[in-house]
Parts: sequence; structure tokens; C-alpha cells
Amino acid sequence: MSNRGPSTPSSIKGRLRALEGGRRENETPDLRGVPSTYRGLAEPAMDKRLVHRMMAKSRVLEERLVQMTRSGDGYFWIGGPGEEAFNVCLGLLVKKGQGPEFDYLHLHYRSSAILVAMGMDVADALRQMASKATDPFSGGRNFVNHYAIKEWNVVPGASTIETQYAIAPGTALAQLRHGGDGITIVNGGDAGAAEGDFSTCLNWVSRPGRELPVLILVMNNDWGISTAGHETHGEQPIARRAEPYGIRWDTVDGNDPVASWKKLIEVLAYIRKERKPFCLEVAVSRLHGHSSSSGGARVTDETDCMVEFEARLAQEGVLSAAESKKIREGYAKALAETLLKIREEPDPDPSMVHDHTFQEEG
Amino acid sequence: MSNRGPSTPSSIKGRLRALEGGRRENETPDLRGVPSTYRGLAEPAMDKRLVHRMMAKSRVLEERLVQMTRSGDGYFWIGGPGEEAFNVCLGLLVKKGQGPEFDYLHLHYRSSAILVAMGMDVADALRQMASKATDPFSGGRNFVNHYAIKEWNVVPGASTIETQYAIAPGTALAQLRHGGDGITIVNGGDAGAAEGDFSTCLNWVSRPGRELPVLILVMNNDWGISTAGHETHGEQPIARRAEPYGIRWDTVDGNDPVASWKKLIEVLAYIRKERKPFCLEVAVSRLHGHSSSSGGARVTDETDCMVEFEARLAQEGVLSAAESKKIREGYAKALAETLLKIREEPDPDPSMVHDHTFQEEG
Amino acid sequence: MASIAQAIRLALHVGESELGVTDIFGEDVGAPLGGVFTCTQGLEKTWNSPLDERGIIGTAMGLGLAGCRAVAEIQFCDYIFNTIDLLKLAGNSCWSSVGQFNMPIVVMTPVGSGIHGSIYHSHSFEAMMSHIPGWKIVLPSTPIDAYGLLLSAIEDPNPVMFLYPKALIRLPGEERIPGEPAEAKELSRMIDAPLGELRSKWKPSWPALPHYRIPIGKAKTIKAGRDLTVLTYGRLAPVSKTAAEALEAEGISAEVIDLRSLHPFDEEAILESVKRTRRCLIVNEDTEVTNYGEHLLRVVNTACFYHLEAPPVLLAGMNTPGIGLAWGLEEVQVPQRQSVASAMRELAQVHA
Amino acid sequence: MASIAQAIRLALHVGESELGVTDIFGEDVGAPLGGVFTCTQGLEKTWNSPLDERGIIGTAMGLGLAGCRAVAEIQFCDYIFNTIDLLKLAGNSCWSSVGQFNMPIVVMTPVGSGIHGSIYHSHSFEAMMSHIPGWKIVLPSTPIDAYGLLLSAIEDPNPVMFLYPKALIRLPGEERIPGEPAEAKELSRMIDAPLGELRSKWKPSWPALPHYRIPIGKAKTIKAGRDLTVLTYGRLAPVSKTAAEALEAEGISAEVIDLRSLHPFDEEAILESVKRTRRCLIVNEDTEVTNYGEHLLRVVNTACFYHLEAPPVLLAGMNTPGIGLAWGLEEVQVPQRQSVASAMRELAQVHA
Ligand SMILES: Cc1ncc(C[n+]2csc(CCOP(=O)(O)OP(=O)(O)O)c2C)c(N)n1
Ligand SMILES: Cc1ncc(C[n+]2csc(CCOP(=O)(O)OP(=O)(O)O)c2C)c(N)n1
Ligand SMILES: [Mg+2]
Ligand SMILES: [Mg+2]
Repeated sequence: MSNRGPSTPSSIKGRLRALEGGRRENETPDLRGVPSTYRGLAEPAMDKRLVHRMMAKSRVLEERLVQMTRSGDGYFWIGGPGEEAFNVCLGLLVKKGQGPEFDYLHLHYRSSAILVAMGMDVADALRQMASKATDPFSGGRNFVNHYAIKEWNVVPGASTIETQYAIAPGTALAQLRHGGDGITIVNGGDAGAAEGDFSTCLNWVSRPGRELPVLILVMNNDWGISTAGHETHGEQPIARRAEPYGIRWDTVDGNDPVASWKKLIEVLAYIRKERKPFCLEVAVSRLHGHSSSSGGARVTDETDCMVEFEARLAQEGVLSAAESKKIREGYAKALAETLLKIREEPDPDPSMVHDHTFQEEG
Repeated sequence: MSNRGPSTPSSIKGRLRALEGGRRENETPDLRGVPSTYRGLAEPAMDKRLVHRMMAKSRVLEERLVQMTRSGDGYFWIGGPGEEAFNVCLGLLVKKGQGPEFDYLHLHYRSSAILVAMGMDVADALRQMASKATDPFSGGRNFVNHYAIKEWNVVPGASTIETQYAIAPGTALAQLRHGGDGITIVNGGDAGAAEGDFSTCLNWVSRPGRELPVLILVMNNDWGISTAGHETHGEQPIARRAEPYGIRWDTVDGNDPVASWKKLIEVLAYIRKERKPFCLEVAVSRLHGHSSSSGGARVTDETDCMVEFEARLAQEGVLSAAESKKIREGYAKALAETLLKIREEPDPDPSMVHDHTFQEEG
Repeated sequence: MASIAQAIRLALHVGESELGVTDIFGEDVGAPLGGVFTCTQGLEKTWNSPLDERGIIGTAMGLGLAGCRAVAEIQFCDYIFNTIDLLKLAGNSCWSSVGQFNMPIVVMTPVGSGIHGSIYHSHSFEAMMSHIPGWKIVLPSTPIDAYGLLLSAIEDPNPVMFLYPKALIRLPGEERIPGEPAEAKELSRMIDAPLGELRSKWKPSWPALPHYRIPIGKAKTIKAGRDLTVLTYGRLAPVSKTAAEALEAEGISAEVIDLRSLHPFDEEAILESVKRTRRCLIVNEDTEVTNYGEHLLRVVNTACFYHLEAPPVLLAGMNTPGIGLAWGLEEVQVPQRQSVASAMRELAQVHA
Repeated sequence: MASIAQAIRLALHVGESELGVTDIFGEDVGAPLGGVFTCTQGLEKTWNSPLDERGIIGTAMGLGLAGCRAVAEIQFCDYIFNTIDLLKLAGNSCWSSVGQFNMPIVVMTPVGSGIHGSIYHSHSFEAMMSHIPGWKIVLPSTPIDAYGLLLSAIEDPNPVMFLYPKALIRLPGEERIPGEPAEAKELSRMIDAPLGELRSKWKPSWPALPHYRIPIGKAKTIKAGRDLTVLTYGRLAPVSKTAAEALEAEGISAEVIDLRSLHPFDEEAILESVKRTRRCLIVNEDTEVTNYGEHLLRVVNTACFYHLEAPPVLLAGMNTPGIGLAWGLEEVQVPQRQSVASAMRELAQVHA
């Protein structure tokens, strides 16, 4: 039997033409960045005060979580202080809901600000940190900042670096078929992009004629635990790896919420409308080291997006330093009170440890 | 403890500059292709008659191997008819020997012509096809065209697609440290480049300041078994995936031995001298379908490098059609006689099946 | 009667036309080939994936998380070993999200020796797979079991690993699948894709298939016996049966149980039989160190220790790094009819 | 006395200065961190790899094929499961090339629970690993065993998987490593990297270390006993010993054997002990289905069946998709001192 089917391969000459860099028709030669149709979009307009409040709330949450490892309220912390500016913008722009009509989120462990901006009850993060039975994400089973929220399409977060990139094409395929403008969003770190799963994602979202609506994010803090980016990465930049696949890509300063907002508006509009992938690399800071394993102490040699944004808001007359401070203190106080209550909540019942190994048929 | 070590990361601004596409100094902005120093090299000069003879010998070998599945002399065939033009040139240019001073070869199952050109006894390929105890590569344990030749640095060929790309950086690292001009050569198919191991290879050979001397080949026949390339690959072309890593790359018509020779001369000189990787994509044909599982019949809709090269040699007055034919018939006759002898050789001894599970300490 | 390949096709047809299967995909699963073993010919929801097992399992998981019903194929189980971490994730999504996200996917992959497959087309996978919590695992040895179990797997809200013995894929079954035409030729005319150019225009014509399932977790006694119990599955189920039948002539009466489901497995049926026969032989072809059969052996030994007249025996594949291509090697490396018969004979003759 | 982390460092120092180790690499293995558990601080041949386990194992294999001696680390065994296919290849290079290419590599990775590691920092790996032919596997539970076995692993011309119990990494040993200074403080001053800025200029000062090895394949009886034999290793070796010591007060005398090497394992020592005590408990923390302990159980049961007064018992981790973070969960999911003691007590009291 011949394996030849309806899809006869191009002749050797045609193949060579492709090899010589020829492109398929209908394709803009300029791959980098969003196409002009989507450039300069500003709707929905950015509410700087809202963005600031969500950033403050997220930061206060993370600082409390770090603190909980010291007060004996939790075993291990890992989280996202330093990624709030970009993540809050993203969270506010997510199309939130359940099912393929809405956005799917495949998140790594520095994504708390996305969820805070989406409206998560911060008490739930404390519950997970304290391994309480009331932790709605994992019932006290998983580490903090490992979210799973069925009603918001936040799929189970896992510690395994980069596996989310191999899974994301699946939810996007469901969305492509379903129609509408729901997209899949996947994020992870710079070091993790060395795993093959990152290229699996690039490949699977860009099969010719079967492109998928995915926002592929690389949150570049220039570190993988103790290893500096330049020790292990020759890419310039990482997002450029999308280009050979015909995937548009760009970079943005994730410490600047205004730039992040603008870029996200354009990129999300492109993905939602064109049903095509986009790869965006985001320069961010890592403000408390890698995790509580490395101490979780505040570092001082990285840009703090909160400090910068508050200075800017003060300068622009949007929010005074005093007002900013008050907002933060308000969140901190509320959280401290919440923690007192959560301490009283029950621990997971060991006799239920087998529950949910399987879903009962029904 | 702070994780910060001597390698302080670039500031957020520097990092952004990198993100904006800025390059490190001392780096030519033109990544594609060999640098001008190596262009137009022609030494060692191509001996067209030799190349033809080796191509003929390889083709005759593969045709005999295919035949052996029909004559009951072997269970399964997979091999490289259609890749002879490029592979013979490569085989003639390999720095052959044992140890890091010489080239390491990590080969997939269509590489017979490389080994024929290197001087392999074709009888050994028949022995492996016939699962004889005398098969020097695997002792009758592995499929045909799964080579392993210690004295020539041909590392064990495995059926697992693309794993060789994850292993190749290791031999190259040994060579870089050893000094000299030995390089690592790894080949595989177009479909297989979808495995994460291909990007693992790109990453590990291009760590800044730690680049490795590797020739990364993609043998593009536009098929993965029954699946046409364009169904699963958006890359244009696949070798371009090297570019974001700062790895030079190019494409060549593997059906044209003259073009292949010229390109290989340049590329190999560059890798040997600069101790840097290079990614070369080679357009080739698949002349007997995927393997004996799909029948192994001769296909007629792909360019045959033998036919083309012989026509060219006749036209150039290097070798007449009659001479070419005679050469092929000579190899065929010799091989038929060899097979008669090999049939008498012993089968593997089942009582020795545990041998070499471990290497004895020594 | 239908072969396993045809039975799988029939089940997938029911899956895509009645049970909401949205995707049947993997390497060469789509047209024109319909799978290297033809198991996916003529179906509507098939497509060819990139050559990337991690992408296959990952994408299936994503589809499952989004509520689709995906059946993903790994071309040979020999090539699934770069995805173990993803299989583990698929098995823990429900548990780690306290029941929020189930993972309704089926992964199918051919296993075992028997086709001169050499090192990389002869692997077994049940030992490693059964060590991954959160999955159900089936391994039918007949077309009707393949059919009924694949349908149960598709309906199951959990990840199910559907292993099938590649050496038996093309053999006709002995039992008719409900709805299957009386004549094998007729079935072939209806659902086997033609060769060559005809294929591009071909459409299958599916028989009407009434509801039929085989529940996951139920074994099948394929030969009754008195003197010992043989626990087996896959390629070695018919081999064990034939060997046991031949031993009747020697006055040895072996009961042969085809497990069909490996997790959960039919503990009740197994223990009932072993307590009755007082001897137990476990036969499979996976390599013998940390072998799934050792799990069965522990369960049997623990539950039946005081009933047993001899220690339970595992007959399995040799602990070598691969199965050799030369037939003489394969023959000694994995159990064959002769070695299974010898093991039965030996066990029957042990007297404490 | 040295901890396991320090013992590993000392062995790697001998490896790189005397045994030709060329590369010690993996995620965060190089300076400044020297490994997330500090096992590779102060060494010469360390470097930080990309965050890519497949690249780590693959590159180690390439180095091995080129005759270098590589020690590669996977940061947690929880992250090794995407490399199983490569581990299988490493285990079959020698066999498939009929002895042409051996694979002299060591892979080290921390295993097990006990640090509130939740789902992805609590895995065991011996079940899957022991199912991969062509590898030797060790799992020491004390610093001196870690030291002696790592040196044997480095010298072995075959691939060796060096597993070490993460819960015990920082505990001081009870036996002095030959050459180790008398004072723990002194050793720390010599080979523990300082914190903060000092680290960048720091150089270790290595003690002189006389030749010392522990052969792969030899078990260690860590407590003698009469009434039952406990086979264990890793984190649960000291736990079993403590439990057994406490049971002496109840008149139960358990012999505890720390296997140390899992493949090959010390069959002779094990069978001798079990035949003597006539009861056998196997204790580990891997999940219990297709568990390496079931392999031990089969070997013991087959060889000692007629000596046994009770069926051998496996006490292992629950077959759940992960270990829960909440202590109450971990406590019941993997054996602890109490449950090990109960299992011993129960087994000792069974009377046929
Ligand atoms: C597959 C896998 N390998 C290793 C680890 C251990 N690990 C956890 S975080 C981390 C570094 C991640 O760096 P990056 O991807 O840049 O993300 P960042 O933490 O900097 O945000 C490592 C190695 C892991 N969790 N998963
Ligand atoms: C990891 C792995 N997956 C699947 C296979 C089965 N398989 C063998 S060859 C092949 C297609 C390879 O296509 P390509 O890489 O283009 O090489 P070609 O055969 O065309 O030269 C497949 C899917 C395999 N051998 N290994
Ligand atoms: Mg990072
Ligand atoms: Mg191909």
C-alpha cells in the first residue's frame, strides 16, 4: 500500500522553495508584533486607580503569605511579588467564566495578581497556604499559589515546570471549535522555556491552517532559582522562538502597568479576533527570591513595580503617596484579621485522603 | 541566604534592551548561513566518480535490504534510499576515528550511505538485516540500519525518534574540552523535529560563551510515515528555529551531490574552526515509502538523486550511462554472493541473551 | 468475525457518533493511513498530530479539561516513556483540585511482543502504568472485549489507558460483536479502507450497533479448571488457554482467567479461584523486576496464604534491556506456549 | 559527624580529584548555590544546566558515550518522569551495541517525603527505576553509606541511579567517614559555603580522604533480631530501626536490614535472615501498586515459602495521586514510626 493520500507533498522543488524562506500566500512578511489593525487600541481604557488597588492587594497578599512561613502558619511559600503590574492588567482583561466561551488559564506559581484582579477572595490563598480543609483550590493538598478554579477556567496548577505549555493547545482547540472569542492563556518562567514543552506549544498552536487562539507568555525575571538567564539561554529574546513558526511575538516591560495594559489590549484583541497565537515575553522582577526555600527575603536590587507605579501616580496627581499607603495598610489589616479566623478553620480529614482519586461516574 | 552570586543579572533596563532585540557585542547580525570566511571553499575537491560509486553502492545495498524482507531473509526493513547524494558527501567528509579527537555520529535509520561512504563493509548491514550473531552493530538484537560502531564514534542508533538530539550535546562538550577539530554530527527527520528534543539540542549547543561544535541536520523528506509535513509543521523552514538561539543555519538540496558537497565543505569548516553549532536542513526524497511496514515499494513521484546524478555525469562526460549501470550491477552481484554466505552464518545464541546487560567492571 | 483493529474502529465509531468523542488523534491516526494498525480508518474525528508524544498527551489533557472527549493514540507503547510526567499529572488533576477537574480522556497504545518488533516495538507498559495513580487500565485480548472496554473507557469520566496486544490485532475474534454482520467479508467490505487510489474517495458504511459494554474491573474465566489458577491478559491470554487445554491430556486442569482490566482488577474473581485451586501462576510478558504481576502475587499471597499449596509463581519477560530481533532471542525472552505449559506443569506438581 | 549532603560533597570531591569525574551538573548545581540541598558546594567540575531534565540526562549520556565521567543531578526525583525514555536508552546502549558502548554515568536525585513537600516534592522513584533494565540503583540512608556508595557508583562502568532520602540530607551521621575531622564544626568550617557576599570568594579546604568504598549490592543489618525481618531503605531505615528498638520492650525482636542497594540487591543476606526469622515485613514509602517491595516480596516468598509462618507483608505509601501538604495527610499516606511499629507487632503476632 502506498501511504500517499490526498495531501500529496510538494515536489522537491516546491519544497526547496519553502526551504529558501518562501512564505505561504496571505501572510504578512512582518511577523513581529501585533498587526497594524490592532495597534494603538486603548479600549477598554485603563483605570489606573483600579490597577493600583489590585496591585496593592496582591502585594499585601504575597507579603502575608511570605510572613506565614515565619509565623508557622504554613510550610512553604512560592509566589509572585514583582509580577503584579503586568498580571493585574492581564487579570482585568481576562474573559472570565466557565467553559470554552471563556478564557482558559494555565498558570504557574507566580500568578496570584492575575487571580486577585479577577476577583479571587484573598482569604482562599491564605487557606491554601495554611493547608486548611477549606482551601477551595486543593483542599489543603497542594502548595500555595497552585490554583484550580473550575468556574473561571483556571485549570489545576502544577509544580512541574512548563507542562502547562503542552496542555494549553488542548483547551484552545476546544475553543477554536466552539467559536466565540474565548482564548487560552498560558504563563511560565524564562528558565522553564528550556523544557521541550515550550516548543511543543509553539508547534501545536501553529499547525498551518489549524492555528489556535493562545496567548503564550514568558515571564522573564532573568532567574531560574539561582541560575542567571545568560548562563543557560542563548535566545535573543526567548519570544523570538515563535517567529519561525509564523507566530507573532513581542516583548513588554512588565514592571510598567501602562505599557503592559496597552500591549495586552492589542495582543488580546488580535488573538480573540484572528484566532491565532501570540507569544509575549514580559520582563519582570523577582522581589522575594525564588521561594521560602531560599529564605523568601526581600531583595533590593530589582525594580519594584509598586514603588514605581505609586511614584508615577503621585506625580500624575492620580493618587498621593499617603493615599497609596492607606490603601495598602487597609488591605494588610483586613488580611491579618482574616488570618485569625482561618487559623480556626479545620484541617483536612485524613480519612478522606482517597477522595477524588477518581471522579465517580454519573 | 540570597541566591545572588557572582553573576549578577542585568538590570531590568538592560534586560529590556535585550528583549528589544539588542545583541551581544562581537556578534554578526547576519545569522543565516556560513560567514563569508568560509564561503566558496572547495577543498577537499569533490571526486564525482567516487561520490557516484558510493551512492551506487549504498543504493544497491538498500535495494537488497528491501528485497530481503521479501525473500524471508529479514523481518523488517527501514533505510535511506533517496538520501544517498547528501549522505555520501557527508560520509566522505567525516573525520573518522575513535575518541573526542574525531567526529561523533548520532544517526537515525536512514543513514546507510554515510557509513558506506565511510567504508563500512556492506556485508555487515546484511548481517544485521538477517539478525545474525555476526552482526557487529547489535549481534542480531536490533533492526537494520541501527548502527553502533565504537571505532568510528558511531554511537548506538535507537528507534526512538529524536532522542539523539538530546544526547549529541554531550559528545560535543567532550570534544570542546578535548580541543582539536572533532565535531558532533546528529541527523533525524523533519517530522521528528516536533519532539522537544530538537529544541533541547538547539538550547544546549548555544549557551552563551559555551557554544558547542555540532552539525545539526534535519533530513526533510516532507513526510512522517503517512503524515505530510504541512499538516503538522508551521516552521518556514525548520532550520530557521536555530536563529533565535544565535545559531547559523541554512538549507540545501540533498538530491544534488554537487550542491551538498559545496555546502558541507563550508559548514564543516565553520564548525571545526569556530567550535560553534550549525543547523542545516536538507531536502531529500523517500524512495521506498516509510519502511517495510508500508510495503517498501519503490515510489515514482519523488526525485531520484541517482537518476539525476547519473544523467548529469553522462552529460558532463564523466561517466556514461553504460558505465554507471555496470558499476551498479557489479555491486549488486557482489552483494547477492555475500548474502549466500551470510545465510550460513550462525544465529545469536539464546543462552547469551543476558550478555552486555552490564559491562563487567575492568 | 471482527479483529481487534476492526473492533476498535467500531467502538470509536460509536464513540464519535453517540458518545460525544470530539477528537481521535495521534501520529498517522488520520487519513489516509488511519493508524499504523488501521484501528482508526474511516472515522470522522481523526486527525494526524505532530510527531510529539508530549504534545499528544498534553493536548488530550487540555481537551479533557475543556470538557471534550478525546481519544489519543501513542503509536507504540515503546514511545510513551517520554510522557510519564504528563500521565502522572493527568492522574492527579482530579485529586489535586479536590474534584473540580476530572480528566475524561482515553489513551490507546499497542503493547507487547510477537511481531519481531525488536527493542522498540515489543515493550510492555502495564508495570509502569499501574504505578501511576488516578488512571484506570484495561488490556483486552479479544475483539469483543476490546470493543466493550473501549466504550466503557470512553464513557468513564476518568483517564483510562487502553492497552492492546499488537500481536493479536489482526486475528478474527471467536465471539460476534452485537451488530456485527454474520460474514467477516461483509464487515471488511463495510469498514476496511481499500488500498491505493480508491482510498481517497472511500467512505465506510457502519453496521447498526446496539448498546453493549464490558464494565471496567471484571475479569473473564476463559477456561475452567481445578488444579491451579492462571492469571493473565493480553497476548498471553490465548497462549495460556491453549497451553492449559493441551495439559488436560496430562491430567492437569488449569483455570485461566483473562484479567482484561488491570486497574481496578477483579480481586473477587481472582481470590475465589485461587482459594479453590490452591495454586496460582501469573503470566505476562513485561520484564520481571517490579512487574505488575508481582502486585497480583502479593494480593493473592496475602489473601490466600493459608490456602496455598505452593508459592504463587510469576512467569514474565526476562529482565534484559530489550527484546532481541532474532527469533531465538525473543522466544526465550518472553513467555511462549511451551514455557507457559512448563510453568503450569511444574506448579501443579509441587507438593508441600 | 558529616551529613548526607556533606558526604555527597566529599565523595564528589574524591570523584573529581581522583576518579576522573569531568562534569557535575544539573539545575542550580553550580556556583553560587551548589545545589538546592547544598550537595555540590565548593566543587570544581560543577555547572548550572538549563532547566531541562531531558537535556540533563541526554547530555550526561553523550558525555558517557564519549568516555567522560558525568554525575548529573535531577533536582527532585519528582521531575525525572519526563526522562524515562532516555533512562531506558541509557540502560540499553551496552546491550544493544553488544558491549561496544558502556554508559558510565551517575544520576543523583533526592527522593521521598518528610519535608512537607506536598505533591511534587515527596515522590519516590525506586519502583519505576527498578523496572528499567541496565541500571544499578542505590539508596543509602546514612552519610557514610552515601559516601561509599557514591564512590562505587562513580567507578562503575554502568549507569548508576543514586537516590538519596531528602528528609535525611541534613542529619549528622553516627559513623565517621574515613578522613573526616573529629569535630562536626571543623568539617563545616572546611566544606560548607558561607552565606552572603563571602561566598563569591570562598574556597573549600578538603580533608585528606583515604580509600573507602561500599560495594554496590551489599545490605547492612542495622539491628539484629529473632522474630521477624524488616527489609527497608532510605528515610524509613532509621524509622524502622527506632520502631524495632522500642518493640524490644514488648518482647518483639525485629531484625532490620537496610538494603542500601536496590539493584542488584543483597539476596543472600535477605534470604538468610528471613529463613531464620520466618517472618518478613517490607517497608518503603513508594505508592503500593507495582511497588519495588512487591518484587522483594516475590523473591522472599518464592525462596522461603515453606519457612514462612505468615505471609510477607508490604507496608508502603497509599496509592493516591500525591502526598498532601497538610501534615495530617502526609502522616497517613506514608509509613511513619507508629505505623511501622504496628505492622511489626501485627506480623509478629500472626500465628498460622
Ligand atoms: C520539571 C521541573 N524541573 C525542576 C523544577 C524545580 N524548579 C522549581 S522552580 C525552578 C526555576 C524556575 O525558573 P523560571 O522558569 O525562570 O521561573 P521563575 O521561578 O523564575 O518564575 C526550578 C528549577 C520543577 N518545579 N519542575
Ligand atoms: C519517539 C517516537 N515516536 C514515534 C515513533 C514511530 N515512528 C517511527 S518513524 C516515524 C516518522 C518519522 O518521520 P521523520 O522524523 O520525518 O523521519 P523520516 O522517517 O521521514 O525520515 C514515526 C512516527 C518512533 N520511532 N519514535
Ligand atoms: Mg525566571
Ligand atoms: Mg520525514
